[in-house]
Amino acid sequence: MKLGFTLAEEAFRHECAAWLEEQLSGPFRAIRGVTGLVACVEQRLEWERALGRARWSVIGWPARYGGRDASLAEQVIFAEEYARAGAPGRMGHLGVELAGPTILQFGTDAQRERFLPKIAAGEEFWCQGYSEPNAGSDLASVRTRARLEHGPDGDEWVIDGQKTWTSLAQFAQWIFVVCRSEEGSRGPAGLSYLLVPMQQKGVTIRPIRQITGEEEFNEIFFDGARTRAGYCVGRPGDGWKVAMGTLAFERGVSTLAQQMRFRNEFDQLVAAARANGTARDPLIRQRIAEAWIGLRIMRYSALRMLSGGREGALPPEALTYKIYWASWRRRLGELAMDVLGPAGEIARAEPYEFDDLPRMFLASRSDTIYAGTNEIQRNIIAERALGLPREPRGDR
Amino acid sequence: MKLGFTLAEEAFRHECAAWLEEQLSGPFRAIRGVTGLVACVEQRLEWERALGRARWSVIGWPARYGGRDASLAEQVIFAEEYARAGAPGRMGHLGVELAGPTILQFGTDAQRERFLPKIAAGEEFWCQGYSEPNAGSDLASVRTRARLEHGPDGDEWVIDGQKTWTSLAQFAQWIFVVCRSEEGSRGPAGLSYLLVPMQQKGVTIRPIRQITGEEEFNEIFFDGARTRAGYCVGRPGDGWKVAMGTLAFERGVSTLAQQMRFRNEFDQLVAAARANGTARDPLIRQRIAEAWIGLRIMRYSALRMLSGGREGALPPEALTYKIYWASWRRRLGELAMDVLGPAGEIARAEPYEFDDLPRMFLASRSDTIYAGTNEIQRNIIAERALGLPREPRGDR
Amino acid sequence: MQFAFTPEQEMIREAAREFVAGHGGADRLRAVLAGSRGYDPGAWQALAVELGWTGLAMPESADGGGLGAVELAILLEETGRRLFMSPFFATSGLAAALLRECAPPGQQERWLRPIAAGECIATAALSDDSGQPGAIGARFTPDGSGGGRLEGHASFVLYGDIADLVLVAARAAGSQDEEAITLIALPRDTSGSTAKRLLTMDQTRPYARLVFDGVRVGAGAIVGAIGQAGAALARGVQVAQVAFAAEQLGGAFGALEMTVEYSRQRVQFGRVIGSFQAIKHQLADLLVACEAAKSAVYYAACTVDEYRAGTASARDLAEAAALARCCCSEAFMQCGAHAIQLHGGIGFTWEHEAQLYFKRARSAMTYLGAPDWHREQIARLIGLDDPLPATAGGTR
Amino acid sequence: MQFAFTPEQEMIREAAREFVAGHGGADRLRAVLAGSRGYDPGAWQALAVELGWTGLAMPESADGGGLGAVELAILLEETGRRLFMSPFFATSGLAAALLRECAPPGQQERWLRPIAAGECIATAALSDDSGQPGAIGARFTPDGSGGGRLEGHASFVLYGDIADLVLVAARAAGSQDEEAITLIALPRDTSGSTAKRLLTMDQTRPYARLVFDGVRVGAGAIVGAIGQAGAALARGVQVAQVAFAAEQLGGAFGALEMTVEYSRQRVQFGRVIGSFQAIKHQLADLLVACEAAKSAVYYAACTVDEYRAGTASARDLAEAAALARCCCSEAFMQCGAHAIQLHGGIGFTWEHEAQLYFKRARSAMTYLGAPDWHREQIARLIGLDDPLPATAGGTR
Repeated sequence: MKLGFTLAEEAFRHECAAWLEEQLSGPFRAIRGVTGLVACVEQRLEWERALGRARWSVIGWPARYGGRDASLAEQVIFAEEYARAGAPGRMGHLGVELAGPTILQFGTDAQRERFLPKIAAGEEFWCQGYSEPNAGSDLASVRTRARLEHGPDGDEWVIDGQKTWTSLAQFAQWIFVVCRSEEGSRGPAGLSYLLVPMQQKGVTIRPIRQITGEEEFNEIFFDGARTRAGYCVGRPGDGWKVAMGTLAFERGVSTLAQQMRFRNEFDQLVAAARANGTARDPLIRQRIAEAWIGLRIMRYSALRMLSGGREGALPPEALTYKIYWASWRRRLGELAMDVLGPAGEIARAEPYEFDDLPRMFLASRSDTIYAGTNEIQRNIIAERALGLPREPRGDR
Repeated sequence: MKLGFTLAEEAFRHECAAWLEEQLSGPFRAIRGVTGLVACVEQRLEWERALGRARWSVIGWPARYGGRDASLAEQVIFAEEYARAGAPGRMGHLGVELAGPTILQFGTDAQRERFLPKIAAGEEFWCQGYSEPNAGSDLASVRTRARLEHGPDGDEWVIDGQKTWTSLAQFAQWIFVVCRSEEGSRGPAGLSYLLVPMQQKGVTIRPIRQITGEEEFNEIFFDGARTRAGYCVGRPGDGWKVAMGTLAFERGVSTLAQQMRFRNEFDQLVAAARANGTARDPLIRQRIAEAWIGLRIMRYSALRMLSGGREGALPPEALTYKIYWASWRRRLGELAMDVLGPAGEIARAEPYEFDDLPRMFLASRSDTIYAGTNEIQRNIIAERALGLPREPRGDR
Repeated sequence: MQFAFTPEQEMIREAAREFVAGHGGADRLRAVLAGSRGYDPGAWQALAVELGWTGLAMPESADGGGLGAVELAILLEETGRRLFMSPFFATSGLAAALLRECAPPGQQERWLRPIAAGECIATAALSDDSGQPGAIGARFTPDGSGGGRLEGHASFVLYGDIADLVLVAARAAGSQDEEAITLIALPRDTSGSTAKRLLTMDQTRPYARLVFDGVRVGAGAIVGAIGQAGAALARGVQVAQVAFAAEQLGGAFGALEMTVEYSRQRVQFGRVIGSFQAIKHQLADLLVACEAAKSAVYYAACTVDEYRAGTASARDLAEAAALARCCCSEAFMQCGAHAIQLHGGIGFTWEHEAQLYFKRARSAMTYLGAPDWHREQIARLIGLDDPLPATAGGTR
Repeated sequence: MQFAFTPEQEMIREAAREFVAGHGGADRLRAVLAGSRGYDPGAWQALAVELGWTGLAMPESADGGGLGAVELAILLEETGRRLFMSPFFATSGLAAALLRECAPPGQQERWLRPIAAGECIATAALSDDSGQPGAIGARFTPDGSGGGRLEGHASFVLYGDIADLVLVAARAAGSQDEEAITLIALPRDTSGSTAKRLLTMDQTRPYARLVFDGVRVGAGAIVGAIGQAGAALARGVQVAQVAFAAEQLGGAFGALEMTVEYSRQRVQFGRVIGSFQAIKHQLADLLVACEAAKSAVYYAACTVDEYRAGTASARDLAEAAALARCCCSEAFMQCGAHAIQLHGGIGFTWEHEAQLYFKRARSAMTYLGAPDWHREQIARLIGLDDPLPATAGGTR
């Protein structure tokens, strides 16, 4: 157990920093510091391609798929420097962090060759088809159906149903979809994990307006949408196992990038508190210190997760990570509003547009819901980490 | 809805205050302000008898059983004046507040004539036989058995089993016991509510030492203990209904007396905070204000409960009362320790004796457990007040 | 002493509930939100003129119904329960309360009569851009004629852009005397006064910002006497706090009821989510907070009536108001937050009422003082800053 | 960068766990509690001499094992886990840390060597009767000989009555200079120094109160230089905070594990109570707190090692220590409190370990600074009080 870096690693840090500085003070200076999820889209898609060309997009992946086989330390360093440089939020994160690792772990060689290089190159973007209106927390209840049909170019999956809470769908070429592929099956059995092209007649996107007034999420309707028989990850019927595997990737190196975003929000909050004098209020001071503690804990716990082996069941520090950050950010939002006072409730501009901190306050309310509500997280922790009895389903 | 009192009620207040002052500056001055549960027992038993002689013991009861048929307002007034005068904690409270009202509501005329006047007069004291080692939260699981036997003086109940968490048992002549009287019955069915004399060969008392170092609670062992067939309250097998009825009495006028004790603890805490300067600490100030709010809320809610009708199901303000006060007092204990700082952790004397506030901190940890844990209270609130589905038992 | 609603009060509640069901509800709310007024003139006409609610709790000298603060609280609880948008609180809860405290009898009827008749929408302008209680941004300079000149600004003025009458609190220009406050009754379209609707996070309770640019104030617009309004204004605001707390209380119950209802319908894992103990217990805790808040509101409303009748002190009023605001702000915020959390993703969408309750809870929490501020008032009222008695012993 | 335990560190943990299982546990603990020493000399001999734990993390210059703060933290976590009673923290966590920071190399070995050899029980006397960090009750007056005179008192001195060596922090008598602190190494039975064991709420971590009545201090007993210990002492205490946090961490896990185990066994309502979601979720939240605390402790321990190696700054150390204490104090307190709550009545009895964990958690929480105090340190470290940059814009 040690924290420091070797000389070689420090040299790597220098290399990252130099490249990022060159790009972000040069061709990409317009998007330095951009955090909004759907802001400056075109330039950020171009940025993804630039990352790909210079092999900085997925440095932990094997070189043959566009990565650098980077060590953990190198990945940590890159994430830190990426954030330090004020590089923009990754438009490609669903491919880079979820679809890619899933295909890498569960896919066939053919799938890897087909999909991974395009993700690494920033040429294809992804979105996620898990939740449905009646299968939010309860993923095993998905009803979106898939059936194999003979087609002129070989067998194809035909998909009907509806997914929801799909972010970045409007920019994605592909979606990974958990479908019920065995008719009459129930629960986790009989599901398949399919890779489906978005640009086709059978796929319709409808944006969802949310509490912040923004339209980040979407509903996706599948009406006879098609994909090749070979674009099923894992065997047909093994979709549950593959989907659960994806959850583990959410506890990966990307957490470091997420923390850097949180750090930015924290710094804004401190600046506001110092500017309006609330930083001298003993009650606010305690809460700011507590927020800082949480920020550091997330970093330490992420380093623990990343340093531990990836085999087998997730260790407790990984199982507790999601509820920790989600609850932390929700509290940060409340603290931000208390720092700003009533003035924070005044919008910046029509239509319903807020400064970063109030918007974060509103946006943070979804953190404890998506990717497993706090309630689901506590079930998971109690059952998997503490070995307590499982919560019974009502329908079995 | 009005808060004030009439002139007649104010006159009644004067009468109460005068009598209490006369007694507590005269014959009972030695026990003025005594709060410890097992302190000055002999004098406090005498005090109970004095209350009875002057008909101040159970003023809300019918006059024929030793009460005064007092109105709600009069009961509120007496409780306030009792506390204001620094009158000691009631040794007879289990008879006055639980056994008596239960017999009054569910008992036969013969039982009322036999037991109520002696409770009112302070001549017989009671304790409670509900919990068992394996039936704490789950009262319906009691195993203590009772069977009817023919005896020389008529039929008698013969009781075998064990009760626990019985306070004041060492001073009681009677215990009310929930027993399984129908062999092979399970759950709430087949229980009976028996009145059993303590001074007999078949009853053994063993004190339990608790977190504070005190011995307030006891285990009670029944080994062929006997009581008359006629000392069953309600019909044999209806014990569950009677026992649940008792719970309602815990939300009665006695809550006002309890609040006066809490007020005393709060005042001690404020005095300590002002003496050691923590009353100037903004964090402590917030928490003291919050404690004061809770104290007032308990008073307001108690007045609501008492002003509402007693018929039918308990209204929400009554269902939420127990968890409110228990949680409040637990927080008060923590606040007291934070006000005292490390100095509060030093004991006053051997063996393990603390000042009032640290002792309260320790004692308060049982408040959220006895008489229905916070968890049980939340179940009750969710199911009875909000109409949510019942928690399933595992054994049915 | 009867702390329960009278049959007449229950009837008022029933009638209010019926009115809100007819004129409020999700669809009507959407329609009002889509418009620019911030209320439905037809519904306001029905409320103020046909039902006479603006006159109900007014003194008979102003042609009011002569009922009290309890009845007003009932009406506001019911409008708050469904987020009914109208200037009812601004007019009858706030402006009328200030006039009754600050204007001498004989003078006040002039303003109260049109309010009681439902012909005047009124409000009050009390704070500057910080929105903090007591931070006044308007300055008044007497000109020797009995009137004077008004400069500066006021923000967070409820319905300040459409009100017929705005009560403006102004400090003496250049004076250090915190109490030298003048209250000015400014009619709509007074020359030099401009009002602009603010775009706010919570869109259900519209604020305006008022700018006073050399506004000429005639002697007849001075409420009470120049520079003498400080103490009376403070009491008037306390009366208004109680009314506002009642509106918050309704919001808390409304959010809770909606969430309970949803948890009884929504199925996940084959069970209604309201059958999961984690959900049940959260809802139970919310009910505990709501019932505490209800006790606080109606006790405070009784205290207002007693204060006006001369049987409660100004200190009683100050404490009851601060206490009600603390309890209601927190209960509403908790219920609003849980409404989103327990509805899951759907509660986070723009179309759903859950996020409306949440945002309303937030803006209401900071209006006229956040809970920290009210707790600090209580800390002073209960004597934490009083000098120690000379005889007090030192620390242990 | 490898933030995982090495195989050697895992072996140390295994060995420690085995030792504690053999020499600790409930029965041994009871036996030690029944005695007057506060530790088991046989077990101490085994720990200090046979296993050499007191030397393990000592520098090789003091004949120590040369291991670091991580290894020491592992040992303390494991002793803390079962409330193992011994002067191990006082000696190796506290006194050794102070000596290493305050005494120059060459001087420190004199004291460290006997500690490393297991021949010297050592401790530190840092605060007065308030127990607050930095509140020093001992005064030192130099006499020109290189030594001087010690007066005053110190309290909350762990094992202060049986220690062979007490490091006493003393302020310059009559000086206002807060930093003019002298650290004195006072051997047992020094004339004029008396120690009395305090009777404390938590009986598992014995404190003594020391009185210095004209104690003659020779030049050889001065650690470092007279009046110069302030900054080094502060750093030494920070190193000790990390070790102490590790012991708290063990206590938190110990209480949690015991409670999880009980909840798997205890049946109520026909189900093990660990199957109730309300219980599961409480336990899950405790694990979240424990894992956060674990991240904090081992990051801080690594920081101590880096600080000693010159690759982390004094600021890094200060922050890591405060952070670890905040997290561990709160995790332990939560686990201790829930241990009682979830064990129900039995956890409240004197015989049960639950209340021992609870009391230990409380006394540990306030030792060397309660969480509020540590958070205030963090508030300063992260710059809340730094002057605003001149270019900073105003409020909005």
